[in-house]
Amino acid sequence: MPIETAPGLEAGIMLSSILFCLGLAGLMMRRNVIFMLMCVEICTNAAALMFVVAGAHWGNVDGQVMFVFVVTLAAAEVAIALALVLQFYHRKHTVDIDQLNELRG
Amino acid sequence: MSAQELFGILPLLILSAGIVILLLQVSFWRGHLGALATTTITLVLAMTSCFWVAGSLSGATSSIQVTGLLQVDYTALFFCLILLLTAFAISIMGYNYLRLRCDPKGISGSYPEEYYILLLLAMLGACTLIFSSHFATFFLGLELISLSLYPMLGFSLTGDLSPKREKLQSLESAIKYLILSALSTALGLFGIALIYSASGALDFVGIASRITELSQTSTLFATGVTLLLISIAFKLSLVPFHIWTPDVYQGAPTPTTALIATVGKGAVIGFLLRFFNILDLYSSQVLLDMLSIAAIASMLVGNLLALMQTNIKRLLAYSSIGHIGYLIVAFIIGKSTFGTEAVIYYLVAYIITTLGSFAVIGLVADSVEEKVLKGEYPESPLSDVQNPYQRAFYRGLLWRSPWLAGCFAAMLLSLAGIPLTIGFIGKFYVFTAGVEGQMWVLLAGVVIGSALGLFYYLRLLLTMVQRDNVPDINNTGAVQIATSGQLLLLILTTALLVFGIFPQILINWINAL
Amino acid sequence: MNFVFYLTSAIAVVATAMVIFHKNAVHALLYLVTSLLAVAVIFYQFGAPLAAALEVIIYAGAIMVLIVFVIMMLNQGDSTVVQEQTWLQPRTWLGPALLSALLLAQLILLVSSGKISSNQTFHYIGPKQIGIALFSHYVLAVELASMLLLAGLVGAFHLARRKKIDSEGSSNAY
Amino acid sequence: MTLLAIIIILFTGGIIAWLSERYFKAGGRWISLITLLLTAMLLTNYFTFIHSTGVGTAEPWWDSLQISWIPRFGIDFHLAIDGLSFLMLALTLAMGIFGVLMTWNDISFRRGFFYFNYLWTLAGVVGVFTAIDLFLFFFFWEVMLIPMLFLIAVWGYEQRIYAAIKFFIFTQASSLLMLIAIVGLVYIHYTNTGQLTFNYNALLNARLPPGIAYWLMLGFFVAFIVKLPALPFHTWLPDAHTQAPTAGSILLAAILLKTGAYGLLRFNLPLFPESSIEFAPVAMTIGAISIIYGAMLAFAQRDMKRLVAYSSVSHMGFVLLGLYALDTIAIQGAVMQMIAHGLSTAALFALVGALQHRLHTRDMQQLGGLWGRLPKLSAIALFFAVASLGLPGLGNFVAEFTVLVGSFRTNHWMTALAAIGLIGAALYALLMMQKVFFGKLNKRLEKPIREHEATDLNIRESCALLTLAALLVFIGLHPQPIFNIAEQTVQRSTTKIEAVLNIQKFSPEKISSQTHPTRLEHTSIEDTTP
Amino acid sequence: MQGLLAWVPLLPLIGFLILVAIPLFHRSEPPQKFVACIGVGSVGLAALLTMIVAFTLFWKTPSELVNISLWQWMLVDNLQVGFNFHIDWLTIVMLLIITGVGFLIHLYSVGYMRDDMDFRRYFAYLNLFVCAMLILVLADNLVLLYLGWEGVGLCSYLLIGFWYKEPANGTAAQKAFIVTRIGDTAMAIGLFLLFYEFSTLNIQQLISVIDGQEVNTEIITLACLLLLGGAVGKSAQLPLQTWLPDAMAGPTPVSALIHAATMVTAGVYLIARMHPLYMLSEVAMNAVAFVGATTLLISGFSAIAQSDIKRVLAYSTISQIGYMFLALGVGAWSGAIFHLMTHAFFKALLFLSAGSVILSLHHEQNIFSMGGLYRKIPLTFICFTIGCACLAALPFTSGFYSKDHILLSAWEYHQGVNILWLAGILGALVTGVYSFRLLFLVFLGKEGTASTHCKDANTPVMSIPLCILAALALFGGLLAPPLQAVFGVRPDEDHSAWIEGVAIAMPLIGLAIAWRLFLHEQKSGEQRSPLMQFWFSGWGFDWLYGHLLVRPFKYLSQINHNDIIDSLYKGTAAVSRQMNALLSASQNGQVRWYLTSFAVGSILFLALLVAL
Repeated sequence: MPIETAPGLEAGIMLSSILFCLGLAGLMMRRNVIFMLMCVEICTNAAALMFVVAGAHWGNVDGQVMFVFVVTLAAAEVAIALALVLQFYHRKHTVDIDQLNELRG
Repeated sequence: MSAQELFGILPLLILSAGIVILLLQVSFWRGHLGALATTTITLVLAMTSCFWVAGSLSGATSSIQVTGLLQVDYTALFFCLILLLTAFAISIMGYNYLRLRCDPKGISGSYPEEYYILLLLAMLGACTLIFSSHFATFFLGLELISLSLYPMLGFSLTGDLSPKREKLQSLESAIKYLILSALSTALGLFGIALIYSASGALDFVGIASRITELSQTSTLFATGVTLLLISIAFKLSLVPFHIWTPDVYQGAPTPTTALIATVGKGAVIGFLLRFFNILDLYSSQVLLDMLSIAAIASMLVGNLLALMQTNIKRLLAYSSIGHIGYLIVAFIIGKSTFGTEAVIYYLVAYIITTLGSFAVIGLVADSVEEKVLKGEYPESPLSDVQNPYQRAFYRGLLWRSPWLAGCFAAMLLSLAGIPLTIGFIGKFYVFTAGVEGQMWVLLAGVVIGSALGLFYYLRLLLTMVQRDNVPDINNTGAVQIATSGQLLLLILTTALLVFGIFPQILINWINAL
Repeated sequence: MNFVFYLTSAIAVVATAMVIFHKNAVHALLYLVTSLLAVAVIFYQFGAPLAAALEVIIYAGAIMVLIVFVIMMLNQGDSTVVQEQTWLQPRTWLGPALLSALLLAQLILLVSSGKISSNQTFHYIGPKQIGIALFSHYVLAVELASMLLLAGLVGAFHLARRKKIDSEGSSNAY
Repeated sequence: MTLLAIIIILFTGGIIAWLSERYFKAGGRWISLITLLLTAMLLTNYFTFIHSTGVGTAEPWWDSLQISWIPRFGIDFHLAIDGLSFLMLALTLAMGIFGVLMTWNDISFRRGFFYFNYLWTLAGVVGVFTAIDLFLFFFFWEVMLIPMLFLIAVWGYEQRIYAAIKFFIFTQASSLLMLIAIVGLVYIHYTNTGQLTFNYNALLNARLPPGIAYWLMLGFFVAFIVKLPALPFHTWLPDAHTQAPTAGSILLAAILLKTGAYGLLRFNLPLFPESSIEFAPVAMTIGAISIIYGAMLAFAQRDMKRLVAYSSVSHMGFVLLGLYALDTIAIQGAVMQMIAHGLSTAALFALVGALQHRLHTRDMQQLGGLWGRLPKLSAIALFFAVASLGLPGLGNFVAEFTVLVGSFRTNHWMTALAAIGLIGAALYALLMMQKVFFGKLNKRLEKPIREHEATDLNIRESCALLTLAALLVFIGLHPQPIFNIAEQTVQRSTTKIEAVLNIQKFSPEKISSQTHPTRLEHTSIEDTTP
Repeated sequence: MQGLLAWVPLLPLIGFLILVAIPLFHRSEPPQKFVACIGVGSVGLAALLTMIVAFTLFWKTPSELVNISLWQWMLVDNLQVGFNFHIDWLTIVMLLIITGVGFLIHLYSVGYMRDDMDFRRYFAYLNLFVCAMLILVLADNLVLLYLGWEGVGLCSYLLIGFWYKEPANGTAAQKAFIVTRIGDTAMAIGLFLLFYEFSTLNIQQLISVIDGQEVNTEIITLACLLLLGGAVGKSAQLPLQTWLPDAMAGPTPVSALIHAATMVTAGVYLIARMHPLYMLSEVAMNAVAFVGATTLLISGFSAIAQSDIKRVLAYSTISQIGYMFLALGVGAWSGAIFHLMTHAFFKALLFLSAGSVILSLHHEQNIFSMGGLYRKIPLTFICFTIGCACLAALPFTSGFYSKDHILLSAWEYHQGVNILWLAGILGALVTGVYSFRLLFLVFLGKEGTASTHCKDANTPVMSIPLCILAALALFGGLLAPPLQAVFGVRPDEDHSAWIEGVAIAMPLIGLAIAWRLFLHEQKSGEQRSPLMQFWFSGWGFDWLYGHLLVRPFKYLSQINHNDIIDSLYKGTAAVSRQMNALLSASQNGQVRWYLTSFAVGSILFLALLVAL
């Protein structure tokens, strides 16, 4: 059933782009690993947002199905990421990503 | 879903079954060798099933569509087979690695068995990726690889016996890969979403049916494909998205490094071939230009970075950047007489050689680790000569362990593209493809890259024949690697030479696709 | 209706901006939840109630809570605010912000330059349709998603074990 | 089959030599010697062909062997022999034997592996000289490098690794260009005829668009002149020669450099006649400059081996000059120069090696006045020094003279320039004699010479060297057999080129200054001298 | 009968081979007697053979002279070179001089070199030289001639540097070889030009081709000049004369044989041999004549200023060959050869006598430390006097006849007083001065520092050749060679008597000047007037060449001895290393930096999309 009054697909894409870029900016500027994880979630969420918007635009289920998978991924990824963060904190006693620089050159 | 469809994805089913069985087995009875056995049996069965499936494909049904998400055809099965073989080799390398890191008799144990579960999961992801004909399966397959790789990268973290330095490096590589890969996934998803926005379809055939009107009207689609390509370039570590490669390769457990360098890239290449073919992206000059620039940059930057590198794992990481650059050169001409063939051949060459060289490094490091555990060797290397990951350690290896060094030399020569090895035929294919496509700039890049590459491959090679300042890790100076490892190296070297001298064998297989 | 969309969009953007600039992790997380809730509202507006629900339940509910849990576990409360302050100097964020702005500009340019579609109508897609799709056409994908979760499970289980981490130095002195 | 047998025997001989060292200390060198003698005996099978050189017969090959190898690309394992190949094979095997004899006791480290590499290099070279499938040619071209690399890198002198890598990168990078050119050539032939083949005989008839042909020709050319070596790609040679062990230097100088010249004659000229004609003035200039520049650098060296190495640059310049004169006499001269230079320079390197082995230095500042102590060695060195400066009556003179006579017909000024190189040769050869053998005995040498009493050449070395000397005298006084054997191959190149020239001659606008002034049209000197 | 002539060069070659091969079979040095037998015997046999053949041929007509074909040397395309000998009277005269004088000098050497360690090596070289020289004159084509030509050059090099322990000798030897090689190279280019033009290098064919057709004079001129280049190199004429004085570093008999009697006259032989070619080009003829005239004056004056007995003789040799070139240049072919022959006799005599002096004075060569030796070594004195008389062309000596012939030809050439003739006359005066200066300073006057230790070193084996040569020098003027068949007969012209008178007077005036200036002068060589110093240094040619050619070349090659082209590649390597360092710095291990690079990469890719 069509929804006549919704804003355009473009608006959705714009919003999603803005959110994605914000996430990217945060990823680049934060040194705290946990913040970085949050920023990754922002980025993922931005992509997921676009799937839903596009799905609504085309009127097929694929968009929301992809959303489901993206959320699944986000959950699994965060689980592993947090496990690694815990290990990181316990070994280095910091969450500063810049401390992870033994491998270089 | 019909029975034929189910039969088509038999390799995937077998892998899934293997995963479940292994899970159950581990929860009841932990045992390293047992896990290895289950894994190898699963892999062998999956390989066999590839042949069955291939046998059922014929004439009219040269490909099977499985619920619109997967598509099984000869090329995909060939890739699948290659990757499963690789996984087999990696499981052997992994066994030798874990044997020395995870104390089986430890009080709580450090559970090496998970490694095999993750390996099988990664293989499931890789095979899915290759079979995928839909963005959902593409995405899930890709992420399945990544998600299994994160813990595998950080695996020595939990090994009771792993040296502390190794643990920290392993952790670092896992976190770095995770953050960067997550971003790349997000970007790729963003790209897929854009493609979906533009086309309204997620399956490749559906997109392809709309492609003519799309490419004329919408930059949305092009943007989406570009973003997706960036994500793929990241996985392939093409310049400028290569920057994670050396750190992750160096820090990871060597079998995982081999996995990420071979399966991680091979599956993506397999997918890319299908993706470009179905969507006919070869007609898009912009994309080809992008790929060309990335390829040239990869060949130059990768080889330049490797030039003065003394850590062998990093060196191979850099060299793999260059090699993917060469591969992309062949890839760019795409659907021509030699294009696809060249890509597949080069990929096989790359996989065999990379696997072999990482196997050597890993096995040598393992043999040192064994001595450390026995207390015969300093725990933390005092100098480069004592560090098995440093070039200096390989001084005079040919005199100390001639067979091992011979295998490694063959690998290096293959990487350098010298005749008698498969790497040469691969490079020859690249040249043929390049000439066919008349891509002289790219070929110039290949030549310059190869010339640069020669320098560091040769330096490493000649380090092995050096006569003085040879490290002495025990009285005879020989490096004694595990028997299974020896066998693995022997097989890989034989394949490398046989396919190098009689390439027609492999060409026939590829052309039978 | 459009007004609601723009309002919630603005909330989402502002809240997200707060996330990346805020010093306190817990506060930032709350802003993130706010942002996610705003996105859920948008989903609802676009006729995707299931997505909206999942966004709230899984994203805001489960994943964020997981992060909160870890923040608490690491004791990342007020104590680190000062540290975050020093880390987040204009010098640090200016470059990334500019780069992101550039990327955004490019994306907007590219998205707006092409005509998307003449059709500006949206469709309501309910949970039922999605459920049917998931368990018919997408059943293999769902199975794969389960494998994905399995991988996450095995990985997290393996990595998060903290055995001997604290008592290191006893048996293997590295 | 004989050709295949030769290659296989060399390969297996290498492996046996390697393995035997474990059980029998001196096994490697004896097995090498026996292997080489065996192959030399096999080569004598072809003696019957020497006298039956009917010029212009349809089948130019004396013998050939064709086995399908990679059908996907139309690549065959295709060996064949003709006069030129025969000469080169004979040179290769002779120098191989010479090298073994001269360095009988030099090697002490991993002797078996040394001879393995030695024989494999030779096998590769034999392959290069007999392969007439372009892919196979390239294959052997590369295969011969690896063992050579090891020879330099393992048994070389102080800077061996640097020299080995430099040597390898130069040759390899340039040969990649050749590979591109080969593939390009094959591909054009394929698009023209629909037949995918790397067969030399088939590709001879490929019709190439002029522009592309020029580039392809350059691809081959660069690879070959790097090996030759000619300016500006010669800088690997002094390092490689100097750092290589004596046997390696002998192989490099006597044989490996010849592969470049062989390639030019076998491939460049017949495959790309038009482009070669167009390019000839440039190539001749490169050759002439190489002659002078090499001589000048040889003169400036302190290291005796470097001196000989630079003299090779100079001498091989004559080959380049001669080949690109595109004149029968000059090309014959170039072939002769390959052989004569092989003999004389190999002997010089052997002598420097003998000195280094005895006195542990190659620095000419630390040598001097050796005639009094090592009269035999000095006398033989004098002979070869004189040979290398092109004394008439020895092979090098015949070669240089015919090259210059022939190339003078094509290009007066470059030939005159090249002839100045003869003075340069005298300069460095005599400088070497003066600094090393004449003058007072260097004080630094009094001790080492006294310590090793029997330092002069022994019977084995003397015989090997005197045989070379006799050969040089023989080809200097009676070079006709070699001219006869090579004639057919040379004819085949020149007839193709002359055919092109004739076409050009009849289209008047195409005649430009660089074309070949034939003897028929009596161009006066004003035409060529401004 | 003539076929036997093939053995003439072969005999010395066999001698050479035997002498060289001895160490292969015999550990110690063989006895001197054996070596002398081989060395002298082979040349003696050759001389005997030549004389017999010449004697038998003397009665035959010229047409019966034949070619001897040994074997085909080179046959490529139309380049056809045989190992063939051509025999005519010019050849036979040269053969007689070479083997005859050569034999005498060999014989003398047995005595002269009796105390030398390297007796065998000496005779080996000498035999090889004779062989090469014989091939040179026998060759029927220019390539074979070139073989002999370079062969004698090599032997000259070896013999100049015979006493290798003294570095100066080596330098002199090198100089000799390289300077002559410069000429040889010119000659080689001349050969190429001739072949290019006429498609043959056979001398007789060449001549017949030239006769038969209309030829381009300019090419002939160029070819002649190039050949002249070779000739001036070998014959030490201007501008390549500088090597000969230094060549005196070799043993004195060597100087007699190679640097006076035979090899240095090869240039004369070459031009005489190629005379039909030269006759076609006036420019070339004039060039030859002027080279000769200039050289004879310059070196004549240089000879006056020298203090080394051998250097005086060396400069006089250059001067006398200048006369021969003058003769060639004015077309007096047989005059040139005649002078070549007489010069061979008297110059060999002079050198051998000088050798006796040097040996008697224990290797003292400075004429200012000699003097008054006529009492102590009378035989040498007599021989030397005869030699000087011949050199100065005092009437009725052999030198007089030949030089007179040349001067008359020069007069005739331009029908009157001309610069060439004047140069010849002035040269005759100068010759008189320096030859008698030498005689006076060495044998007359007060005893010098070295004279007191003088001990007559002449043994019979040395005296006999001296006597024979003295006789030849005195009476050789009667043996005018029968060269009409080769050069054609020139009509005799009558000359006014004053011309003859001038020619006779000049040497006498020279004698008087020498008597006046030098008989009682015993000042040491060090203090010279600037003019004398200039002459002493050989007109500064060495200095000039040193600064003009040698030093720049050495400098250039020295600064480039590391090969500037290599720096190109080293530079490439350095740039690669820099790039490596730069890129490696980008791998700094910082995740945020990596993320930034990722973002930048994405921006670049999208920018590409935007741009296209």
